[in-house]
Amino acid sequence: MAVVENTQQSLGSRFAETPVQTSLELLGEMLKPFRKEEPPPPQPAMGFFTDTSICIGCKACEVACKQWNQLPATTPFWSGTSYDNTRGLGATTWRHVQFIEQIGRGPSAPATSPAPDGQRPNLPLLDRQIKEAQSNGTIPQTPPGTALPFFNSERWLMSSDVCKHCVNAPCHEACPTGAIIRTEFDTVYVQQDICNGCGYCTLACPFGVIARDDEGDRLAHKCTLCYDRLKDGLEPACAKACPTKSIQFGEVEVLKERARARVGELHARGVSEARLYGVDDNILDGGLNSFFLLLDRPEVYNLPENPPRPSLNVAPASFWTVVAASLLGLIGIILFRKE
Amino acid sequence: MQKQIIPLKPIERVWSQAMQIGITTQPFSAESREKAPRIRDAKVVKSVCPYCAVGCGLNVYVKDGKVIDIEGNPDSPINHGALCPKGSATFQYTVNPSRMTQVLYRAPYSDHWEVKSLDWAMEQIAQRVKKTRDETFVERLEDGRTVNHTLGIASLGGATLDVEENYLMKKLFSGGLGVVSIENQARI
Amino acid sequence: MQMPHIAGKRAGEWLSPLFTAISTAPSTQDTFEQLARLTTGYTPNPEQEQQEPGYYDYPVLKKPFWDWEIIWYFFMGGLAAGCYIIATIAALFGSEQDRVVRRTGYYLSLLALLPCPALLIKDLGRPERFLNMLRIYKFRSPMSVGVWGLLSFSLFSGLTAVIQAARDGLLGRWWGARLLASLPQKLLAIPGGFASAFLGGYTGVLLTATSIPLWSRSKLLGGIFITSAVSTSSALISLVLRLVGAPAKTLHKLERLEWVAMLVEMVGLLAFLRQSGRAARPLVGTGPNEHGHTFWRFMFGGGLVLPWLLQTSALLGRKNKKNTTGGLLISLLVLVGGYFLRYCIIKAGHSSSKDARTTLWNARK
Amino acid sequence: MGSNMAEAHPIAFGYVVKAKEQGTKVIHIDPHYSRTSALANLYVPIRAGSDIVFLGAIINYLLTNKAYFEEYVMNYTNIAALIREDFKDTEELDGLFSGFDEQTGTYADQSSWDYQRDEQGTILTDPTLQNPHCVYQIMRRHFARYTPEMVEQVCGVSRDVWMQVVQTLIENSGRERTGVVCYAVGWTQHSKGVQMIRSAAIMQLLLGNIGRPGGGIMALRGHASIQGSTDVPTLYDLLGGYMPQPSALLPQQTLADYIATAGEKTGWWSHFPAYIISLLKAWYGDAAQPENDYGYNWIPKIIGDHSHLMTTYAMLDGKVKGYFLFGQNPAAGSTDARLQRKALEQLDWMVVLDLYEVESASFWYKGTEPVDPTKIKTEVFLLPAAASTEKEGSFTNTQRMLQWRDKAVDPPGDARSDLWFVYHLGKRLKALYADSTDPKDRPIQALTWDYERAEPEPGSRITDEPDIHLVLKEENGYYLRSSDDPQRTYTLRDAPHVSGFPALKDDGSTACGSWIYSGVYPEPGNNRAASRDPQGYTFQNWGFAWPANRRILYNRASADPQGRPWSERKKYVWWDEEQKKWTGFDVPDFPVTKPPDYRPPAGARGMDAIGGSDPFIMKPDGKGWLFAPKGLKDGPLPTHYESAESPVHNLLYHQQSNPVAKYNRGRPHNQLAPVGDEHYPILATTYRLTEHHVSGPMTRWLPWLNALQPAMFAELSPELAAERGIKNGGWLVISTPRGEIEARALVTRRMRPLNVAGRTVHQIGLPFHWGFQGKSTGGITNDLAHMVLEPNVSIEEAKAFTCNVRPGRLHEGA
Repeated sequence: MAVVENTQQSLGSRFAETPVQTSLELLGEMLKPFRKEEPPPPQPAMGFFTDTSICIGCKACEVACKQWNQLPATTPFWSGTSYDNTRGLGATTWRHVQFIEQIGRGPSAPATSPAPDGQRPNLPLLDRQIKEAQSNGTIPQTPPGTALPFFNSERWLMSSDVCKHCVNAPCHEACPTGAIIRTEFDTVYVQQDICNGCGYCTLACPFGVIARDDEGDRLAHKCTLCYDRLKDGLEPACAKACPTKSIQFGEVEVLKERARARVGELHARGVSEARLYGVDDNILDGGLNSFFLLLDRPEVYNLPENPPRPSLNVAPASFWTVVAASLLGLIGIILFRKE
Repeated sequence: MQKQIIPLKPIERVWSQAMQIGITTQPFSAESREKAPRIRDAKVVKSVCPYCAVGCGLNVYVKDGKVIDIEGNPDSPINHGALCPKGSATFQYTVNPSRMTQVLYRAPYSDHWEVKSLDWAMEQIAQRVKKTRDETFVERLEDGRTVNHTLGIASLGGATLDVEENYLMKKLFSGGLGVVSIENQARI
Repeated sequence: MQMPHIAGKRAGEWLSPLFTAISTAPSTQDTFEQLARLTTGYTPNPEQEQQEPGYYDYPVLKKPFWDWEIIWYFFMGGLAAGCYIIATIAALFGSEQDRVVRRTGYYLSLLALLPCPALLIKDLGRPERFLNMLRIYKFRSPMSVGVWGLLSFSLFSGLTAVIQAARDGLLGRWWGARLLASLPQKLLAIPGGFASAFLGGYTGVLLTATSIPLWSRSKLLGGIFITSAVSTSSALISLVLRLVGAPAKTLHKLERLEWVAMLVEMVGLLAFLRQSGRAARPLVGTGPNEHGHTFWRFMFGGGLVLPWLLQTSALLGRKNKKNTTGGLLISLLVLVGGYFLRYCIIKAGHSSSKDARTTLWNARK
Repeated sequence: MGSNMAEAHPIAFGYVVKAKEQGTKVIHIDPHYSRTSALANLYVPIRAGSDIVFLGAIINYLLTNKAYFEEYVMNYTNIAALIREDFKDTEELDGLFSGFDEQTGTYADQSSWDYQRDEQGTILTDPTLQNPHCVYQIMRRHFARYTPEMVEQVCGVSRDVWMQVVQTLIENSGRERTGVVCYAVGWTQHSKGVQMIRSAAIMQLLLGNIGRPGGGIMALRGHASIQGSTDVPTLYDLLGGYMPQPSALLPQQTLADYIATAGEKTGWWSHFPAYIISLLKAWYGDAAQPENDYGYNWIPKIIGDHSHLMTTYAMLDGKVKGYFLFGQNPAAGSTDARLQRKALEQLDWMVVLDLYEVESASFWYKGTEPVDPTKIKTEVFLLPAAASTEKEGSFTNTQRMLQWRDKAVDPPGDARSDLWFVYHLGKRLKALYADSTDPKDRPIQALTWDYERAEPEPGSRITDEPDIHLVLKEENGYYLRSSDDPQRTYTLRDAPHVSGFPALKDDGSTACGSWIYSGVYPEPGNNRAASRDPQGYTFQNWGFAWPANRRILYNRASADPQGRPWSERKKYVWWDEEQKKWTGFDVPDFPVTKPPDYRPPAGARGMDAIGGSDPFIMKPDGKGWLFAPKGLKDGPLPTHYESAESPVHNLLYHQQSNPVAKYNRGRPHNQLAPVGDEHYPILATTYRLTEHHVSGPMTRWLPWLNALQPAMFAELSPELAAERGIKNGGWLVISTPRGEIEARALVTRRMRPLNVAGRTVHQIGLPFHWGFQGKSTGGITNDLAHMVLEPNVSIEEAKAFTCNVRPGRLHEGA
């Protein structure tokens, strides 16, 4: 036994010295990515539901994400654009909270809102309550108030942006190395040991999410939906940290149901501007696994209303290329034929 | 648009099948297969957030004597695992290259810090306290009222001090030394 | 100014305004802006664009980091492809005289191809991982398909050129050389031709299959690139042939091919601009970080319209009389134009990615 | 109101958002539209410092329309009590109450504010509320001038919006519904902060919202253990458990006198002797004996206001030689910070314990303006401190809940816990004083000081860390003598724990460092601060909420006078007729077996004097005080005074500002701008951002947080910006008579000009997180604030002062 080990070691050491061995090792290193592992058994699709109607703009998601993924801070820059100094998602920023000030020019509040200063608001007078009070010393229970609107008419919209984990992810479709995969949770994940930083995914993403870290490892990065945490059934760091559960994590189908119910509830409460993004709008021919409840048009949040799906351009583009090629080929033939 | 030009179904079918090549199967790498949260089998230490007074529960994860992760404690009825940005940054507050690890001393009128040993500093401080107390201690006012205090030493504590630390401070400074001006962020 | 003299009086006269337009910058400002509005059919309206919803004009998309490596790759790749196509056509359909075209074509193709892989690998974030490109084949990803295409084309191009070399006796007389020389070059050339056509065009498809409005709104970029590949290649071949000397007939064929290619390219570009509309502003506009000046001067004007007109007049003007200098000049202009086509498209793509409002506009239902 | 909850307490605000989802109405009344306002059903912009008018008008409305919760108010408050006839209200004295002394500028004689009593000391009442001297009638008169019109004139709030607030409050008052008021330093940092809070307390009493679930008035405290620092405390005027520090200004020369003046005859405070004697025994052990008043006189006596800011003046005058800073940063974090830095220069020596080199440690070579070290004598010891994860200990959160932290890892290098520092400093001092025979050194010799660990902490390289559980045991209290065998005596180490403060005795047989914490460590191995069982409606086994683990104070008020829950959905604590005891979801804050119908006999003492329907047992009369007959330094009822610096004159009285506020007039660096000074026409208020913590020592060294809020900025309205030619994203300079700072300009509609008394008043908002140390530096907002102190608690007025702004930078070309 021991003998065998010795021989093996000596063999190994002997080889290691030869350039042959080292070059072989090098080649092995380069070829390792070619070994493709069996994908784990599929799980229910997981995703985010970001309900911006209860976001308080605390940015806990941004920090929790950086903490868990140990991402470096971006260079401090005071933007002057409300409280948004992060300004966008990037290679080392996978959650980004937006601030949209709609004060004094926001959409007119629901009918139940207070009248503008000066005029008397249409309020039931309190005489009834007062009489009751005088008679039995109690104020009769009123149905959960109708006097105040759900939001005051001055709006400061806040929203935590993140990778959309598209069902048809352009970055995934574009990736030439297979570094970007759909995991067993149907999330879109960049395998850092495969990616070679070609950067094509960053041009494909219609949301400007995925980015190459040119200050760092020069590889493509984006939200992993905490793939490592999911492996142990832990929820992603941002969703866990969110103080108001504006960021909800769970099975996509369940979350979508919740989102539809939520938007209905808000409409019932007079928040007519509430709408869903990425749920039933079939964005990129399949919707998003990480979707949003917005309080205004998507563009207000820098979200493309209906982004074109890059890979669908392959067909027409190729077609016209073929047309052009054959045309010129033909002419060339004709030109060289005729003597 | 390309539909109008090539309406032929078979071509479309072939094309769409071709388009699936390389998309449907997921080429996992070894690393991805072995992915696991770094806190797997790490020691969990129960703590409390050092920032505001809401008192959110923290889980501090320790591996090889090092803090590797700090996040909210899901069991806490206060935060149920959630944290604000400051709380979420507690890791960087404790594990931070800018932190001091040595005693720094600045002599009167000096223009620089000197690194000193902890023991030296403790002895010097004790000496200063005794000297100042002895010089400034008042047992009685002119009119004879007992006060037994010194106004020559003052203390100001932050509100991130533990209850126990506050208690010992008050006991030593007030009960032991007669220091009156023992104050705290709580006044601010 | 010897140009008019070369190109013949008639041409010279009615070309001179264009010359001045190209050579004097400020006065051309309006001309270019007019051209931009004419070709794109879009007149910028800042007020109205400000009314469109947006988020502090922070870019929606990430900025491409593709720069000179890619520009040169696109250019050289185009030449490699074009030369191979022309050489193959000459080989399969051309007369005895056209052998020179085949020979030069295959050699040039290989020469142009050589730097390409290097340029591509250098552009990677992690060059040492370039092999990972071959890990999978993904039909949906022009990048993936392109890599395989480039690979196979290099094979053909290399082999064909080597055979050519063997036949030209450049490899000596030993048995290996003889063996190579005996290989069926024409047979190889057929699939090779298709591979080259692919290489010439996929780069355009590569750009089209992104989210950058300028690149993706119109679907014609692939066609334009392959066309430009042919025009630039014919220019290059004829340039070389003129220097080394070749039969007038052959040159004549090349010139006409070049002329046609340029015509197609012009039409293609105009269609591209019209289809892209607002999205094409960064390419043709004259505003800040719009590249209209370069585009109109060195690409569309100096690199396409001008040589095409010269070619026209040349083809019409001369009867069996060889005009070396004129030909050389035309070829040069075309090559420069071909380079600036890639240059402007890439640079303007950068600007396009930064324009949040147009990106959102491009994504509207 | 007075709180930016979403930004300063995001996790707590999560519950507000949740409640709102379930129909709760959220109203935010604040000068500055913050992230809190964004989520509120109603946001009411108000002029900083005018809150008492807004609330006073509500009180007035409730009283005039009898819209208050009558059954609650009649039984649980002192609304019917008669006040002495010589009491004079602000109505009669134009903004002053009776008993004001011009010389001292204080209410030297508060006797006239007291109740009318019969010869047995029983308080006289008039349940018909007709007697002109009853609290109800006095309040009717006092608040009569607090009208909706005044709200418009003084607060700049339209009466319609104000009316909406009133309606919402009334809708949510009564048996079935409650409302809660949350406040923070937005109220405390005013020259009349205590009275602002009083106004809210009165309003809540009238609405029947105290002592009930979903009710109350919540002080949102800003620091992990700021509550603990107040309880234990490290404050000059308090001993453990809210017993006053003995004072030479009061007849407190002996323990008996002290108890007589500080304790109460009736109500819970009648246990005062047991608590103070147990404290003395905890401190001085066997040296504390009845003969020497248990060492009472060893405790230093105060001779005035020794609060932090007053001490700053003492420093400036060179009276203070040595200074300890335990994780505190006055050089940037205290008001009038420039003055603070000057004060530090006057010290002989200073000890700073912190994780980072904070402003206060580096003031001698750095500052907002150039500093010359060769001119500064102060000797500085800067000791590295342990982080909260590197030591055991407990924090008391804003809900009075103690929560224990376990230790994760050793602190790095020479960093040590503050506990270690204080303990070892004490040991060295005891050694230095060991041989002294000077009587003035007796206390340090007598001080019990043995917290040595039995065995070193396993796995730690620090072998001499004190045993914190012994300290906790001392706070909890322990027996010095066995009750059954008086000969058997104990020391801290071997003594049995007391189970809670009811066990404390005034005979010297028990020791307890902080009576309100008693019960936190009832027996060995049972540290209730470390209990982590999240079960139950009130989480009784998660942490330990003093006193006696009660989660809601005065919770007897959650039942009606007969002891039945006010309503099923507001059920909390009630009288169980079968078992003849109080029961419910929480530890009853009431004698468990005292029936609701118990009526105290005439002349009763102690807790016997508290009736079965008197929930407020800490008060001698068991009633909630609408009118405070004693205990306040600036009047029994809230009265609106303008801030020390105000753009307008007081519209309610000729008395412009709080007459008893501590002004420190004429001190250098503390000049005030005169009322309506056109050089300082703008009103400034300050606040926290979610992304930073106070003056930044705990956040400005963290790149993650700095990236989120990288620079000091000021928020101002587009109107003001246009008026002064300030551009968004540009720079501006803010100036007050105390100093000038520069900041980036954030022009936003969230700040809006208010129409006050017929003229436009601009307000600007300033975060106060920056300084000249750390990874992100910026102007120190506290350089602008002044040092006018609230009379009761000596807290500065940082939330409302006047200033001016101009475009550009402090040093042009900078």
